[in-house]
Amino acid sequence: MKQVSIFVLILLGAVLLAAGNGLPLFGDPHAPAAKHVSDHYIEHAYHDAHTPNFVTVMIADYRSFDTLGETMVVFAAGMACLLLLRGHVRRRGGVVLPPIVHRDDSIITDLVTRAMVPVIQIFALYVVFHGHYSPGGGFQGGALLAGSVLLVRVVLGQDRSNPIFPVSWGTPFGVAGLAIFLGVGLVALAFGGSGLQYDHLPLGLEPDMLRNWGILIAEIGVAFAVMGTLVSIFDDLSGESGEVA
Amino acid sequence: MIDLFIGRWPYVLTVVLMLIGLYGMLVKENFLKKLIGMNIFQSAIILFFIVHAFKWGATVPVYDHHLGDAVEAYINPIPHGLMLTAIVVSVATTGVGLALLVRIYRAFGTLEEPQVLERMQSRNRS
Amino acid sequence: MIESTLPIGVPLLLLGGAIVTVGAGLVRRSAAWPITLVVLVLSALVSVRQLLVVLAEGPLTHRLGGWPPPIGIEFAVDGLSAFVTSVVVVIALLVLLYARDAVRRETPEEEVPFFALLQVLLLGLTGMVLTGDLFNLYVFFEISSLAGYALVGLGSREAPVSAFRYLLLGSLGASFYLMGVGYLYVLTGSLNMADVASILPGLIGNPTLTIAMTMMVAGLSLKMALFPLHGWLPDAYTYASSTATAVIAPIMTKVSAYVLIRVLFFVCDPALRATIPVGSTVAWLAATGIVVGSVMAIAQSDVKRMLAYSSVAQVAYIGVGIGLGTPFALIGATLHILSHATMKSCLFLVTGSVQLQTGRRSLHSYEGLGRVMPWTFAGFTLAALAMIGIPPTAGFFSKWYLVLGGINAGEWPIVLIVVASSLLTAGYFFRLMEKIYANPSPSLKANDPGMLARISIMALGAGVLVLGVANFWFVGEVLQPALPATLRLTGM
Amino acid sequence: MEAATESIRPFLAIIVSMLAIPLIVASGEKRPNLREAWTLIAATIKAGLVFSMLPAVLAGETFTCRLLEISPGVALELEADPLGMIFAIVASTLWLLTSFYSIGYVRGAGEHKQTRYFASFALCLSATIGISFAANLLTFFVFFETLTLATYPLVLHKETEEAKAGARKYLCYTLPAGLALLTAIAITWGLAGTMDFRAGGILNGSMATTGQLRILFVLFILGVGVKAGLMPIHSWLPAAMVAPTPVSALLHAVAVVKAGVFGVLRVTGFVFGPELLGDLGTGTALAWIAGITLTMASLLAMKQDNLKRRLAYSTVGHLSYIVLGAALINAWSWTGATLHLMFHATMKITLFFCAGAIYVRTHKVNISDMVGIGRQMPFTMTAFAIGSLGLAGIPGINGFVSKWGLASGAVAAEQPIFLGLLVLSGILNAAYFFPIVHQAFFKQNDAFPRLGEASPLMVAPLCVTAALSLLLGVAPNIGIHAWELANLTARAVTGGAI
Repeated sequence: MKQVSIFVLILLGAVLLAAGNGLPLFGDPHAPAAKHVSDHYIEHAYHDAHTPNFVTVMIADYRSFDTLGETMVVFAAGMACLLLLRGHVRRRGGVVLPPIVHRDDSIITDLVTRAMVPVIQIFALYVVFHGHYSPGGGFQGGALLAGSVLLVRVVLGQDRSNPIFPVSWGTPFGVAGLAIFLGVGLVALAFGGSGLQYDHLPLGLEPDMLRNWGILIAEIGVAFAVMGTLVSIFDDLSGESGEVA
Repeated sequence: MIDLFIGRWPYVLTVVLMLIGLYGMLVKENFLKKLIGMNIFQSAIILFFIVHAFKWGATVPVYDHHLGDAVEAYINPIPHGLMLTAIVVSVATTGVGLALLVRIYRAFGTLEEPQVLERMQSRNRS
Repeated sequence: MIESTLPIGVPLLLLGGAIVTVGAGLVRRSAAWPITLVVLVLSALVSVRQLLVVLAEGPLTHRLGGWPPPIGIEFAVDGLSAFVTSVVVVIALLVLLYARDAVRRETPEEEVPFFALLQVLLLGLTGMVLTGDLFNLYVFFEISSLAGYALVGLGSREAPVSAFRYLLLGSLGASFYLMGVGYLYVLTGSLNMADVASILPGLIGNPTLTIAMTMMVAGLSLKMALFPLHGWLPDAYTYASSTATAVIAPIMTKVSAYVLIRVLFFVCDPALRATIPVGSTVAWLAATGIVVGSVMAIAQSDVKRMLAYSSVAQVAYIGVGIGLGTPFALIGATLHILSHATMKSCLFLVTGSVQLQTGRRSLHSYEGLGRVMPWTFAGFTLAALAMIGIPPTAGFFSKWYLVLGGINAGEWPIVLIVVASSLLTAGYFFRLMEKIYANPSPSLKANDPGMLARISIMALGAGVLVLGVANFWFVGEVLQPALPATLRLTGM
Repeated sequence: MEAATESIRPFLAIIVSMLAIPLIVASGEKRPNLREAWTLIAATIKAGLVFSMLPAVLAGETFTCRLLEISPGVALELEADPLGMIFAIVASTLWLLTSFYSIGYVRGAGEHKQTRYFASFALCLSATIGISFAANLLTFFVFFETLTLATYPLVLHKETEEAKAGARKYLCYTLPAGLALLTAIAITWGLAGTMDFRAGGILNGSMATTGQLRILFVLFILGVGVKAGLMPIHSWLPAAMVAPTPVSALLHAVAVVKAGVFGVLRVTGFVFGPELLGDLGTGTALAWIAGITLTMASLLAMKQDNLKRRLAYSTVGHLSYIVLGAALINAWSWTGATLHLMFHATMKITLFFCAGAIYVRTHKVNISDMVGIGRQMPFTMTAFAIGSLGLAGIPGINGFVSKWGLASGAVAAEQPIFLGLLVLSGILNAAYFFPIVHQAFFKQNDAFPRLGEASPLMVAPLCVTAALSLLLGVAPNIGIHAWELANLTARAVTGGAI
């Protein structure tokens, strides 16, 4: 079996390397990928959405449906973990594991965590809101927010992290985030545009500023959804949510 | 062939990374290692896209008033945007994979494939 | 305005439905099923309306964000995608009728995430069908896959193992597809299907293009469980809960088959296809798969596993049609998407009902069930006859077109396999049928399932027959206009 | 003369027994009288519909009914032409008689699952009429396969191990045959571009090489020949005799096997045509197979002690008479073949009815146990005698008429060897039937239980069929104008006249 696998791998490697011969050279500014659509994004993104970060414009406006899908993927993963794990221990009475999270009450980790969490969270908000101007955006910011919560979960334990972000909040946050994103799209649709066409939002601004705002709302939605879902996945995986319906 | 290694060496590296990932998925017997292999494989594909965003002499795809709309001045933003999505997908898949592993571990007490299969069969027989 | 939102109507409904289901589920668990039902009924209405509009007025498009392709993502609906969407949604709706009682009994605590994920699954599948963008398709591909892994994982004790394998192979398949999209993007600079299709002819002869197509086909074949990449399917279907199997088995592999058709026949043009030997490879592998799947099905003693292997064989029929690529063969493939979806969901609903009622699943233990569950097994019988390919059921006509297509293409061995495989199918179904009807089992206590489940089983069983008799209306009115002009029958 | 009228009547004739199925099922085991009433009503309407088309068909008209299209350019299309009418008349008339007989039989024998029995029976008849009126190969195939399936539960009816084995064997023979037929149809469509039956054939020698056409012919004969009981693919038929006797009587003497030979007639006369068959030499080959089958079957029949099995082998032999006529394909042989399709049915069904009556009354199945039975069941055994005399070809009974046609056909085809085989087979028929009659009437057996005749519901139909055999033997053109119908189709197919 092993030999067969290695043979297959070598074969695949050879095929992939052979495929390389038809590809453009590394860094070629005139490669097809760098022309065509890419040109359009570079030339128009700033003027279309009043947002310097082309990648942000692309993911949250030009190809925002991908991002809605991506948020849905995260949400689906959250639902999947919930389906597979929550309530499983209680009902089936399988092998009950020791908690995955081991805590030693070290004063150093305790203090460092307390110091770091606000910083992380502020940085996370910065990442969300500054996504227009620098690398960043909803997913990254949401992941950072989730990270700050998880840090508290891991270091300070369930009891002390619950007041900050209760286990039962994960799913509602996910739902809310998705609803915000989808809501923007539907509002645009309702006001005569296509789905997710932000320049039809009823805010009374110029189209490029409307898109700017639309992108921001979408990013906030993504941040909510990602934060809620990632925390809930962690809770499901660590078994912490087992007692909460 | 020479051209491939000189002009497209980053591509060759992604292929190597991809094969490493596949090796993990196919050959390793521990489910968790297989999952890690899958992650490596997906990372390789992400890098494959990113490699093709690069342009010699260009900078990050954030509008700069000094550069204006000059196309050659910015690298291609599309692969970055696409891969942001792909990363999320990869994370989500890993999450579900881990959830399944937790259930497998609870049911069979191990993550080694041969042992899991053996225990599956012995339970079916009894 | 209503017309122009039709293409995104179904995915948006399902997306919203999933959110509402979870949201309402936080308050009241039992709300999940009714909400799902409403969403699916609406989706079915929208999809059928969309099909009618497309047939009457030609393709519809919806530009998300208002951006024209290839700048933005476009949802482009032609006859074929409208048709497959309707199949997916309507079959799912019928299975949902069955699902209420089944889910409450099999997985009582996971009702909310179950129904939410069901909608997510359908969102992914319909999105894959409707989108006109190669990368967007990947996103939906993964949405449906994730939901699929979770639904498969929720079954018997062995289910997580099979689901995990499915996850590994499914991700591999998706990654291969993504890799193929990557190559295409690097070569063309575009992700929009129509745009890529217009650029590709200029690239004929580029070896990378062949490999890009091969990667995409390999990835989709994995997802479609086309031999020899079918390894994940039997376990996954066998161990999953009955509702999950009944949803996933009939439609998930079909959507991958649809994407394969889309990529091979809409993105590639004939001249390009001629330079890539993908078609004949797929046809031959699929023909082998028919034999292997059928023989394996005969060897099984568990009914669900038998049906799972039969799925491998049946999907391979679609593969044969796609691989042959002649007008008749494509009709056969697309018609088989519908007919197999109908009959397989019926069969899995019956096995699910039996398992719920009596806990039985081995071939041997089906003895005498025909007497105590007459309606259920009437549906089962119809579906089984269609699987064998007895006229005038739907299964017969899809095979008939495949045979005609094979004769047109001059691929005699494939014709022989398609024809002779009916015997193998008859072998395992009549063996079961004999047990069901001819072996009395006096101690048996079971009866037909509840009204909703019975309706769905009977509707699917009757559907098999109606589809067969009216197959040509379908072919002429729906499938023919949906295919590219070069792949239509002449004179239609 | 080839006037075609659009009419829904052929379709109604098919659908009427299908519509009866839900009514039969709904009546169920609890109201057997109502259930049987539905069967009788459907049978009467069906026979009425078929007969209502007879005068016009005799006048040279045909009734066509084009339903919905089921494949590009191919519709589910029905056409009541003379050949179809012959088969339809046989099937619908005998269904009516068999329905009465069935009621007596299943109640007398106390069979279980009578609802399933009557429902399957009705479906079989729908399919049979569909086969006879099919206007193209695909329609023919649809009904042909439906018949295969509808018969399966009837063979399985007793649900014993023997019945299961018989049913399995039945499927093992008929399903592959169906697939061969399907392939042949698809190829024909590829070659000729049509699937319509046309008197004189739709294929010609320029469409493919001789070898290919020969293979195609073999596929066709494999497809329909299984049901027609051609050797060596006949052995399902004796095995299927485990079914209740009315099933054997109607299906394995009339509907299923006749569907097979009817298929042979359609293939030779309406797909290949006399000329092409002559050019290919396949007609003679088929004639030889038929000749061998009819001789062998008669010899095998002698060895059987089980009455129904002996009748089954006799059926195999007589089916080959018809195939022989279809293979020789001249005006005389065609007339003889189509007449034999009809006349053999009346005679053989009489014999099966008798076998069933004996079984229900005495529970005896073996010939050796039937010594002296004629004294107890005089009507039954007289009818049996008439039937067996007819099958042996004694003048005055209808079997003679059709055999005369076949013999003249062999002469006209200048193949006297087949004339010899026909005579030989007639002698063998006599050899295996007469002992039964002889021991029934002329041997004393005081030990035989004194039970008397079976119920009138059973005796009346068998007397009617025996009387029909006599009547048609004296005046073959009476009533349904059998002779005329046979002539009509022979003229159309072969272009010659008698």
